[in-house]
Amino acid sequence: MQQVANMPVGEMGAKAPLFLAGRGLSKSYGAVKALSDTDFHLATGEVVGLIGHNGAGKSTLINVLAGVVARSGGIFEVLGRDAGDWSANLARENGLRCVFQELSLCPNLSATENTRLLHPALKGFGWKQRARKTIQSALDTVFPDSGIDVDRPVGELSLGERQMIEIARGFSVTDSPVRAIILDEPTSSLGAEATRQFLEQVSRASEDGISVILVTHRLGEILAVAHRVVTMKDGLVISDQFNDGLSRSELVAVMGDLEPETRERRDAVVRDVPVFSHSSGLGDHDIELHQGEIVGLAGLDGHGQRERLRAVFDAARVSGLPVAFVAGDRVSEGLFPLWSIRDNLTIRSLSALSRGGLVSNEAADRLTQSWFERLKVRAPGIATPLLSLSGGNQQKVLFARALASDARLIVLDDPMRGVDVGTKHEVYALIRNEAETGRSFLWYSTETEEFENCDRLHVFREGRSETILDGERIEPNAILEASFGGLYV
Amino acid sequence: MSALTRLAPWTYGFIAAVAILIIMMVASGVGSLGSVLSTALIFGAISVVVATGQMFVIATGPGNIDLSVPAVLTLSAYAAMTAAAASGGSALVGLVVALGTGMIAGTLNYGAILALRLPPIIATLAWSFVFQSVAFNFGGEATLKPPAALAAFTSFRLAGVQIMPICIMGLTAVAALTLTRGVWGRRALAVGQSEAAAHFAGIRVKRVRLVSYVLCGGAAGLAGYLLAGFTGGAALNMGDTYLMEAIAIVALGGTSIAGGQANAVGIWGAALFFNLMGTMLNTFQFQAGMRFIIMGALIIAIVAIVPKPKVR
Amino acid sequence: MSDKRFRLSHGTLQLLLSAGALLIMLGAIFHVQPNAMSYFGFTLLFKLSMPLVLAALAQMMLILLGDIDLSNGAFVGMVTCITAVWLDPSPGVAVIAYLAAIAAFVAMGWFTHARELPSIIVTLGASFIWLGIAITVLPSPGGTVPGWLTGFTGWRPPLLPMPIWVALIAAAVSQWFLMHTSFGTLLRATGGNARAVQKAGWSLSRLRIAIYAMAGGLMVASGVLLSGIITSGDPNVAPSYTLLTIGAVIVGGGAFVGGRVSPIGTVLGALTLSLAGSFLSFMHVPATWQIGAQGAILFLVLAGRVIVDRRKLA
Amino acid sequence: ANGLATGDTSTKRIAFSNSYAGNSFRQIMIKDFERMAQKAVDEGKIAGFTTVSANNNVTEQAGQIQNLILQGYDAIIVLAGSDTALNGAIKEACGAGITVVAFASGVTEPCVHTVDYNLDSYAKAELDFVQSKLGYGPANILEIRGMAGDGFDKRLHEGVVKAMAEHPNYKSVGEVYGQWTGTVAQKEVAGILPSLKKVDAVLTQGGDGYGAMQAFKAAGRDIPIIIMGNRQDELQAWKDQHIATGYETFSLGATPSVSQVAFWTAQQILAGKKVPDFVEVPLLEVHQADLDAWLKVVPEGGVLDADYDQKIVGQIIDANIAGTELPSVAAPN
Ligand SMILES: Nc1ncnc2c1ncn2[C@@H]1O[C@H](COP(=O)(O)OP(=O)(O)OP(=O)(O)O)[C@@H](O)[C@H]1O
Ligand SMILES: Nc1ncnc2c1ncn2[C@@H]1O[C@H](COP(=O)(O)OP(=O)(O)OP(=O)(O)O)[C@@H](O)[C@H]1O
Ligand SMILES: [Mg+2]
Ligand SMILES: [Mg+2]
Repeated sequence: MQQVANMPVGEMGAKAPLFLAGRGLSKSYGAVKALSDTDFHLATGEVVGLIGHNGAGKSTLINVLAGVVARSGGIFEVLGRDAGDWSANLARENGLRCVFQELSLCPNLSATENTRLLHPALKGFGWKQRARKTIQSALDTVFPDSGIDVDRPVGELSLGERQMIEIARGFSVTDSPVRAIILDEPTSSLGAEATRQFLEQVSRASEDGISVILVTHRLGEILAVAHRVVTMKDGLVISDQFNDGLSRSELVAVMGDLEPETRERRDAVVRDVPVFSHSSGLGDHDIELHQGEIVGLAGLDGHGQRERLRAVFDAARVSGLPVAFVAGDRVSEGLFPLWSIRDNLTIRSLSALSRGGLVSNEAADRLTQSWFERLKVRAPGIATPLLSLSGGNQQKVLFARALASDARLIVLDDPMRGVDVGTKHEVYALIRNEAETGRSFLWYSTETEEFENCDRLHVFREGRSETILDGERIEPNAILEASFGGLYV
Repeated sequence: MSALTRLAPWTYGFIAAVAILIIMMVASGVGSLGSVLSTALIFGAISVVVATGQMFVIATGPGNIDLSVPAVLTLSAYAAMTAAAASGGSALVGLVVALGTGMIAGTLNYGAILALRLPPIIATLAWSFVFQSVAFNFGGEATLKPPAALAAFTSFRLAGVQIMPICIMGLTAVAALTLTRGVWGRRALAVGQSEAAAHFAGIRVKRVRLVSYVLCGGAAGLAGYLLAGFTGGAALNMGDTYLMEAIAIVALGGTSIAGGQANAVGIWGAALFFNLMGTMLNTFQFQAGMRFIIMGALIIAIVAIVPKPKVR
Repeated sequence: MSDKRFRLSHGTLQLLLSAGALLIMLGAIFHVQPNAMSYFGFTLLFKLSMPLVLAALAQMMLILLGDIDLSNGAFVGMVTCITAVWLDPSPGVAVIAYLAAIAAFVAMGWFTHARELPSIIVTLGASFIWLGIAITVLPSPGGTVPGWLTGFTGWRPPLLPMPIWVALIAAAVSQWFLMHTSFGTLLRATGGNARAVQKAGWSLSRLRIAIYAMAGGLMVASGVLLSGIITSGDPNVAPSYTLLTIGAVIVGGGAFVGGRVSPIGTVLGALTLSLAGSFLSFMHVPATWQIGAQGAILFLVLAGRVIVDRRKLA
Repeated sequence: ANGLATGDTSTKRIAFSNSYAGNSFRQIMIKDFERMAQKAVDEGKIAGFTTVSANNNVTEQAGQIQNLILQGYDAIIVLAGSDTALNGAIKEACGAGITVVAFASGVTEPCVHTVDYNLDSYAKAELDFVQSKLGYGPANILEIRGMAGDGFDKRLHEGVVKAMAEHPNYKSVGEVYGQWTGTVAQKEVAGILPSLKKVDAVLTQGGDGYGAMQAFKAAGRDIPIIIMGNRQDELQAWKDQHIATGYETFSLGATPSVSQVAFWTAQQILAGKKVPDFVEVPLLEVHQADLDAWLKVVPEGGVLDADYDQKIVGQIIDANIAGTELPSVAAPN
């Protein structure tokens, strides 16, 4: 049933030489086999889309290919030669670049200085000017008009801007050419326009003979640029298909999920007295949340949605309304790295689980177990350390933390980042169900399709909620027009 | 994996302490064991009180540390002895004043951290200068004698067993329960792992941190009070040895210096180890320089073999 | 673009703050004692800040990594002992001892990294080791230092007093090295996100060894200068350096998060704190309040940060 | 030269550079100085004075001395935090024509006048007393020292070594470092006691006798001869023990008012008196017979003290010049 590509073939169908080939690659973390006996190859100029469930082993495979994680077994060849003890340094010398899932910039350095990390050639007299030129021209190529100040510490930039810098840096060239680039969920915090620019860059690079591995849960991106789609599951490559007219549902099916039918719009929410209402003081629209309502914050990336979201959260907390937050930037704002799934999940509900200031272990276990099962978290058990889960599964636990709490209002900060398609649809359904029970949601997202789940939408422009879209008016074109302002209103 | 690597981090202090006890036993006979241990217990108990307070602060995250502990300890002891004397020798009044002074000091510490946005190491250092000065002006010219009841309590033995360390063990049990099961304890450990994540998990970060500094101050106050009782009064430099030692004890006791993970029981093992190590170095009559070198090497060796929490 | 101008003024503001605190104290001193405003006066006021400046830069290198050095004072004390015992009679032995000391410091840093230990506790342990070595080398204060060294520390260079030259050169060189060379950038990157540096293919161990070696070298220089000034060695001469140097880095706008330090700020911080200690002798603060007043000065100097931070938020 | 010099010092100012103010002994020392200096100002003998304390930080003290130079003081009395580390600063002071008197410290810079106890005789007096009680017979001696690496500690310890050499039957069974602090001494002694079979006498450096006695008591051991310092708690413990068991010992120590000796010495130098480089100050000794009298005048928790006025200091200096016996501090009656 699957079409397996044994021979590497470039876009034009001609035989292209292999850039890299691995056979029997494996990697174990203790008892967990994150990668078991997997073959993988990449031809020059080829764009491979790598997809699979959260925890399928994509990042692990990539880390092994990039030389960042030492493989536990398998053979590894680059340009036909045995790579032996492959390392990050060797990878760099062979022209292999990597953009990792967790951002790999130094927050205290500027984009210019961060560029120096990747390029040993940038040293000696005048290195800074050369570095600035290198990154600036890369940025101008990949993301024209991004307006990013390359001399500002990247820690002061938004997540999306940082991701742009990291992508541009991956494509930047000094003395040695880029031969291949691996991108692990590079678009997870990019807005629509930047994503489009990025995909164009991937195609351009491929035409220049650069090989690309693109890992993403946004299947549309894969369909748009990949020559070949490799699907992983449980540490194994389960399918390897040429992208000659593949469809979204075919990919979903390979992963073992069903594409849900287009769902019906929910019954209109009764809007009497809002559960919570927040005014920015800027004279723009107040954000009102009614019982059972899902309100979205849309707009171009970086136009004040996140700030407003946080302001609402802080204000709701101060007002005493039970409120919970699901962080998209889970590493720095969501998870407690030393703790198990259970401790991470129950931290928001300690008061409810305790008597006389002491937490009941049984109650905590029960609560965790029920959500663990409801969200189908892939882990050996609730005592597993959260960090040993794959990114998407960590995100599910953060969802569970909010849903298991007593919160009447749940604030979602681009929460689907890194979550696989199957899970996403489960979570959408869950959110709608919870809304039916009377909970309200405030939802900021970088993925426009997600707003279809909303009852009402605030579209932001330049830090203000400029437009409100309701019910049927929530559709991509309307959102886009409102985002650019004027045209529609 | 060998059995050794599976031991919990906090057990290493105890193992080291027992090892020293055995060495001491070989060196000076089984008969000496009782008195070696009882000395270590009583002085260890004071270190435990100080270190437990410091642990609460360290647990709330990287950079959190209270350098004012020695000054708070001294100041509280002075305040307590003065108040006890003024109230006609009431040990209880002394206790309340000692705890109160310590907790106020803790509040001031966190207040400066928050209001001036200072790193705790600097804020508490600056306060410690001020507290020291206040203690000087409290009557630095004399050692203030403890009330009789306090002196009696600190050296009281029931059937040969010292009561004060037993009481401190009770406090350790409470601290351990607070960390593992207490709502505040869980929240403090959450704050220690990530302030931002804690904030978004609905935790009142500032309050949690405030409480940890207040607890640390209170613990220093209690230690000053007990030490004054046991050593015959409040003296200006009584707290000096309790700063670096307490930090080392916290770390050796299995608490992560980076925060987010703490162990109250392990502090006992580390405190006993520290006191026994001093005894051992004295007993073997090493040159003064050698004593320091061995002490430093032992501290490093033990933190090095203690397994760390998995995550960086 | 307005952003960019603002960022610059923020960094500068931090520095101006440290410099301002320094100037205010100096102003007060000159008001009380006008004759301090002279070549001779400056020399006396700042002479002892020379070793502190170098020790503070050493501390800064470790804070840059996100580490902290609680053994700074003990190490400098040990260097004064080595100097007082060997530098005069047998300079070769002294140089070997200095190199061994740096090697030991580097070994400590490497060990901390290899075993992923908290530096605060390893350096605390190491401070006892340095002190023990110092006492073994020189059991009580004394020894002699070569004439050229005392001559150097007492030298009266043209234009500016010696301590000012030392501060200027130390600030300029360290600022240039750390903030403007490509290697310095790599070191700052290590402090900011070590994982990223490693993923880019650099050897973390080598970078850390380089940082520790530089810190060790700075502390040796500090100890040698100090023994030249005090004309002897003393194991307990500088325990206060440990906290003073940390203070200097923070007063100078540094932070403990790793990668965020300012060399110029650190030098200014060291000058400020070393002046604060003696400032009080001019102010005739009652003896029992002198220590408390130092705490108050520390608060006042740092309170300016709040204003700067406010502006940053605004 | 005999008697007090009477040169005019009414325009002179004298500063006190103190290395550390963090214990009661030093606090009293500062107050003693300031009281005496204030009196001298009131009587028109000097024009002014100041005290600066470093926080146990030698480089800070060196800096403060340099500032005192800048401020134009005519004399500086120094309680040095280090025997050598202030040499640079002190030399500069001397070079600026300032009279420097170092006291209770072994400053090695030759330009200073030193006012200090004779630590050899300190140690000798301790062992002489032990001998008066135990005879020459074998005895186990425990020595409580001060701080490792400190000059005072080293000099006193050398005195002990010399004195011990004259008592071949005495055996040193242990050394602990008590940091001149009761609580530390108690802890360290308590730590070493279990390994010691028998202790006949404990030599101390002052401030540590009480802690030592507490340690022996807590361990339930017989209390040996513990040479006491001159803190009130040491004397009181001695007295209590005397009442309970007839225990007898002896107290030896520095008085905080040594700052006054240094002050007047400096004033006398300014006034033109020829003062020897080393002025030995008598140690304050308390014998069993005077114990009660002394205890009556010492405040609870305080330190034995006695004012040194200008006249006595003159006599001390003269006795030093003449090499005669120093005028001793009489017990109160
Ligand atoms: N450092 C680690 N320690 C233990 N287990 C790990 C570690 N890193 C990954 N794993 C495990 O390896 C498996 C594969 O993880 P990986 O991160 O490769 O998944 P992924 O396909 O990238 O998922 P996602 O789409 O969620 O990022 C998971 O089961 C994960 O729990
Ligand atoms: N938007 C944010 N992004 C990242 N971290 C934050 C954010 N808001 C708060 N924090 C973190 O949480 C810490 C404390 O803030 P928080 O408002 O939670 O305190 P609090 O104890 O709730 O105060 P209060 O009781 O006054 O509300 C901050 O120091 C910061 O580290
Ligand atoms: Mg992944
Ligand atoms: Mg808040």
